[in-house]
Amino acid sequence: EELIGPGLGIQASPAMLKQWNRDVFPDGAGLPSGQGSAREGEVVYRAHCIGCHGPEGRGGSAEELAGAEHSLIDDPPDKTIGTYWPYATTLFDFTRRSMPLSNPGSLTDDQVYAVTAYLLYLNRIIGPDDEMNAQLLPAVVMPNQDGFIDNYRRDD
Amino acid sequence: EELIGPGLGIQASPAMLKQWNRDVFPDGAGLPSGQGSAREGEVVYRAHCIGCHGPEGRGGSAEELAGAEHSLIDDPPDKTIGTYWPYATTLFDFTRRSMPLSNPGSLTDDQVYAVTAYLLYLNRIIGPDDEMNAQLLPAVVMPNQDGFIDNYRRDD
Amino acid sequence: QGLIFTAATWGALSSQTATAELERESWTKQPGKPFSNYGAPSDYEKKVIRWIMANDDAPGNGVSWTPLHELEGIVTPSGLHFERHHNGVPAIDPERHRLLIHGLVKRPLTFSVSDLLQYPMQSRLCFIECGGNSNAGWRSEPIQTQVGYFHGMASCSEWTGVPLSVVLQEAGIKGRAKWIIAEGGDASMMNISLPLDKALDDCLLALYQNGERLRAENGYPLRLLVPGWEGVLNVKWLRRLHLAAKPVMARNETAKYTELLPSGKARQFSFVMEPKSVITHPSFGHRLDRHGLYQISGLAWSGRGKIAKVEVSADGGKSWAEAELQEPVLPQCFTRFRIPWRWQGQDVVLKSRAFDETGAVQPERSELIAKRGRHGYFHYNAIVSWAITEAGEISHVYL
Amino acid sequence: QGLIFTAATWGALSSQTATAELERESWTKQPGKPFSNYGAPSDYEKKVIRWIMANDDAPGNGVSWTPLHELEGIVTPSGLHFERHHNGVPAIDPERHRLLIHGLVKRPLTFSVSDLLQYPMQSRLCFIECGGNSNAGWRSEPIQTQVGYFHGMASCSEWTGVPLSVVLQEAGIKGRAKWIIAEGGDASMMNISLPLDKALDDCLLALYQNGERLRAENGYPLRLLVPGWEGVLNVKWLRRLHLAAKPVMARNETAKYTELLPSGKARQFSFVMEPKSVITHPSFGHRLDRHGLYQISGLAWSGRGKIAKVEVSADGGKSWAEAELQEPVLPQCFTRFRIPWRWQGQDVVLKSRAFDETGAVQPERSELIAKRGRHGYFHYNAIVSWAITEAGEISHVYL
Ligand code: HEC
Ligand code: HEC
Ligand SMILES: [Ca+2]
Ligand SMILES: [Ca+2]
Ligand SMILES: [Ca+2]
Ligand SMILES: [Ca+2]
Ligand SMILES: [Ca+2]
Ligand SMILES: [Ca+2]
Ligand SMILES: [Co+2]
Ligand SMILES: [Co+2]
Repeated sequence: EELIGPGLGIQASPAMLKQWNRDVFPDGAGLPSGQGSAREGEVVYRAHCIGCHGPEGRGGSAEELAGAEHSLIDDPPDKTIGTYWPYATTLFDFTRRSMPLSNPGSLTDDQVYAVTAYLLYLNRIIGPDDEMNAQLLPAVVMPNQDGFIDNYRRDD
Repeated sequence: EELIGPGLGIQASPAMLKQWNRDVFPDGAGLPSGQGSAREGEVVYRAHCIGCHGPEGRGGSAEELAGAEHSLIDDPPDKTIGTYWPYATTLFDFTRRSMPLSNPGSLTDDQVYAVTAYLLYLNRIIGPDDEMNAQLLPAVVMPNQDGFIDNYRRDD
Repeated sequence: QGLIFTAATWGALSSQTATAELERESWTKQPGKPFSNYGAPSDYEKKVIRWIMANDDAPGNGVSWTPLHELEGIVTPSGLHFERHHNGVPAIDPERHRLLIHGLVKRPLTFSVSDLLQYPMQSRLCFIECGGNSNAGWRSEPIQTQVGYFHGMASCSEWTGVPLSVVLQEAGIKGRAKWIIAEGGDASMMNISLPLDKALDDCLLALYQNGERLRAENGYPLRLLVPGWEGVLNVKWLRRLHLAAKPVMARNETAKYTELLPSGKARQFSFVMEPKSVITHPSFGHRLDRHGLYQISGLAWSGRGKIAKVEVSADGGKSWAEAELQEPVLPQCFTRFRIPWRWQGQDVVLKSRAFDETGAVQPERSELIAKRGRHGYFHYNAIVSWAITEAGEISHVYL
Repeated sequence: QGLIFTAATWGALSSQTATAELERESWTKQPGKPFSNYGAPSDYEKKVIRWIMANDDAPGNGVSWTPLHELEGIVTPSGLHFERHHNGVPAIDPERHRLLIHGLVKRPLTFSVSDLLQYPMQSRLCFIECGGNSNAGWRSEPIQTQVGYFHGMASCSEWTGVPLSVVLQEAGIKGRAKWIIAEGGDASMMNISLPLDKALDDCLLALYQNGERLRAENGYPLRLLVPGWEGVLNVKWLRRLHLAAKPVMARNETAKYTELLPSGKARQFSFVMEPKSVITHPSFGHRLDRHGLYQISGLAWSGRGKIAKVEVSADGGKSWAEAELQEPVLPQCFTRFRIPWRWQGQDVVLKSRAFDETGAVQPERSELIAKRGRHGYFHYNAIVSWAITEAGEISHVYL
């Protein structure tokens, strides 16, 4: 097959691929080694998150992270991690890449596992002593795991 | 005939028309009353024009206004008021609306007649004592009066 | 009254100067400003801005709207293109920026910006609309604000870039690949999953916007253009394309940009921006101060293709007339519609509805709500109604 | 070499951080800049400017060029639209500005800008080209400068305004009227004569440029748009339209914007901008630093209508291939053409030639000179040739 472009791409080194790829999939692909517990996560949360997201994930200037008082079929519905998010891996993926918003990329992977565990705990999905790592996180079953309809190329 | 627009135009007063219309046509339409001689024009020129156009219309930073050394069929040709401009009225029209560039609109009509006469004199079209006014200016026959081919909607 | 005042002014001027030289306005009596290397709008148009709504604790998190109510035609000046940033506008050094293509490819490759500038390019006029645009329409009371601050998370530019298919061919797509996870190089490093077939169909690695290189707030030096699909997919500051068998299930394709239905289930991967139209003139914030002829003017667009027809109603939807569409009508592009209208001072409700070439029609608000409920938040595309009182005042109404 | 350096950098980075967290570029580690009410180009694109050539004694007299060599697509960002001012850019208060229509009309009328904004409008993408554009082509030695500083007194925008025919109808044209003398409201108060039939055909009173109100340097608050005709007719800061039986024979339609022929006679009222094209990539100032595939890209336009075809030659005109025209192809509008080209390091001469829908063809320079001589100064539209050496250096040549 002849190239339709000039072929200027440079082969990426395995080291670069490892450094650059931070995508974490529902099956756990992309999760790094490391671990952290919800109790450890509370420390991380108080140090790095509480200023924007408020105590226990509520009442801050930024998004609510826990504490839904209504279900998804109430009016108004209450969309939080606990009621709405389908995969726990998303929490790790997003927190590691984007949070804390004031200093993104500043947490270690252990800290990200820990604060992820803490947010799952706040949303009553795991217990206060539970820990998260590359094996346990993808095994978490989120309450709204089946809550989504794939709409791609459907017509409604 | 029904208007295709909302009809918001305001009738212009005769006074406004008189003030706003400064177009001067080859037949003299649009020329104001007033007059000025080439000698008077030299005074105007030295006071208001020489800084940019140079002594006797040459050697300044702005366009040459006289002193062609070549004809239009020489290589290079020499396009000046004397060799190229088809109508003397254009000189009045342009000078009154646009010159002196640093202070446009600052000359009286008499001064514009005078400096027009002076430029015609510098281009050897009238004599040093000749005067210009609304009757005399359109009667000036410029050397290149017949030098133009109307190209509108012709195909070359 | 303004008009009578005008005539009076000229009358006064004329008597003052009847015998003097021709009167000139001040700006004709002295040389104007010199040339500029790069221009800016007139000082008299300083009110024409994108209005900013950001988080006080995170000033780079929020949106700014295109003031559609101040604009005409279809092109959005780049300086007024809407912004949606998750964590501000990065100042990326183009010489240090790289695009990485990896995952289910035969050859993981990196490209510098100067490499990509040597690739074959295409241009197209195309809108980008945030999936959350017009979401004030879900509120139970009609929002009273100018069109731009209601529907202005949509803008239209001429984008030029390299077809994504060209660099994907170079990397060599493996058979199992079905999705591409795109990642931005800002402080949010936002990622999102795009179906591979769309990527191969018409997506561009955009390098130019309205003729010049991208603006920083629109992704300089490189953004993904995903024609007609929700804005969040048009990843700015693009640094990585990860070919995968499945979507990554990123925060912005699960927690956000999904539409909760009354059933409690949510529509996910709702990509296409459905047909929409809005009358921009006259609209909220304008006032009709005379009876007579007006030109109704507005914008229509559809992520599915070309706008086929726009109808306008001046009686709240009882009867409709077809508006003229400004040529050229292009797919996934703003389309300006216009129709003459005579106002004799009566109470009226103006509406517009868009039809696209696939047969999709902009719904009435009641139809949209019947289908999607009141809590979808994204993808609001219902017909907009402007009520005009006898006094010429215009408000947004639900009908 | 840049590329080898790049790979080395990533190698180095990777060994440094093999066991640490994921490395991030500096701009991903801190919030970016906040939103802006009106954007500007990236700080890394400060070299993309209109280059100014003005008179030292009269800084508002001169031109500034659109940097066509830096742009892609067909839209010129308004901040880079070429400028030709006779006496600077006036700062006109739009509330005080008036348009007067008078002369051979039944009702002399004045219009305020806010009046005109209530009139029916149309939009069109349209180039404006100065009659003096590309005049360096008349020089006996080929000028060595970037495309924009040679052909960049041409720019293309979406213009929106009121058809001139609408306000002329309101004033009522008298039978003897054949010309309109248009006058600008700057310190030069430039006037020029326009045939009435063109005015009624497709001219606009332009109020908007690329979506927003006109830029000051492009005539704010009102300019005449005369599609496809030489730039000087597109009077900026338009204040007066004088209907007359004959042209006024203004300085800019006699002393200037007329083309002296070898006979000593001059073409006058040479309005239409004839077909032109130029390859913008690659062109003077670029350097080919590799062999292989390139995309030749350029612009073509014609004041007569649509571009029908652009041909490109890579052998100095011996053979020609048809380039692809970027859709949409619009009348009196920039048209982007592109064609793939493989360079194996040989000496070549690239050329492009435009054909328009009326059958007009861009001439070779020798043909243009045979017809018009060397001293026409205006309306230079000959084929442009770029010679490329084995070292990849590009120069402008006459062939
Ligand atoms: C300076 C303010 C700030 C800090 C500190 C901060 N966040 Fe956030 N966070 C935000 C904002 C603003 C958003 C919304 C982001 C967006 O719109 O993309 C957000 C979004 C989130 C979300 C997604 C919520 C949703 O429903 O989509 C999560 C999860 C989150 N933050 C976790 C954290 C964690 C964990 C920390 C600390 C390690 C943290 N944040 C620190 C401001 C902050
Ligand atoms: C501050 C500089 C300056 C001054 C003072 C000035 N001019 Fe000029 N003049 C120019 C410039 C620059 C041009 C070219 C204008 C243009 O490009 O539109 C010009 C053009 C002209 C032309 C047209 C020349 C041509 O061949 O098209 C005439 C005639 C003229 N000036 C006459 C005058 C007269 C008469 C005065 C004094 C009453 C005057 N100028 C004062 C700078 C000046
Ligand atoms: Ca809640
Ligand atoms: Ca670690
Ligand atoms: Ca000379
Ligand atoms: Ca007088
Ligand atoms: Ca979606
Ligand atoms: Ca001409
Ligand atoms: Co959606
Ligand atoms: Co001409």
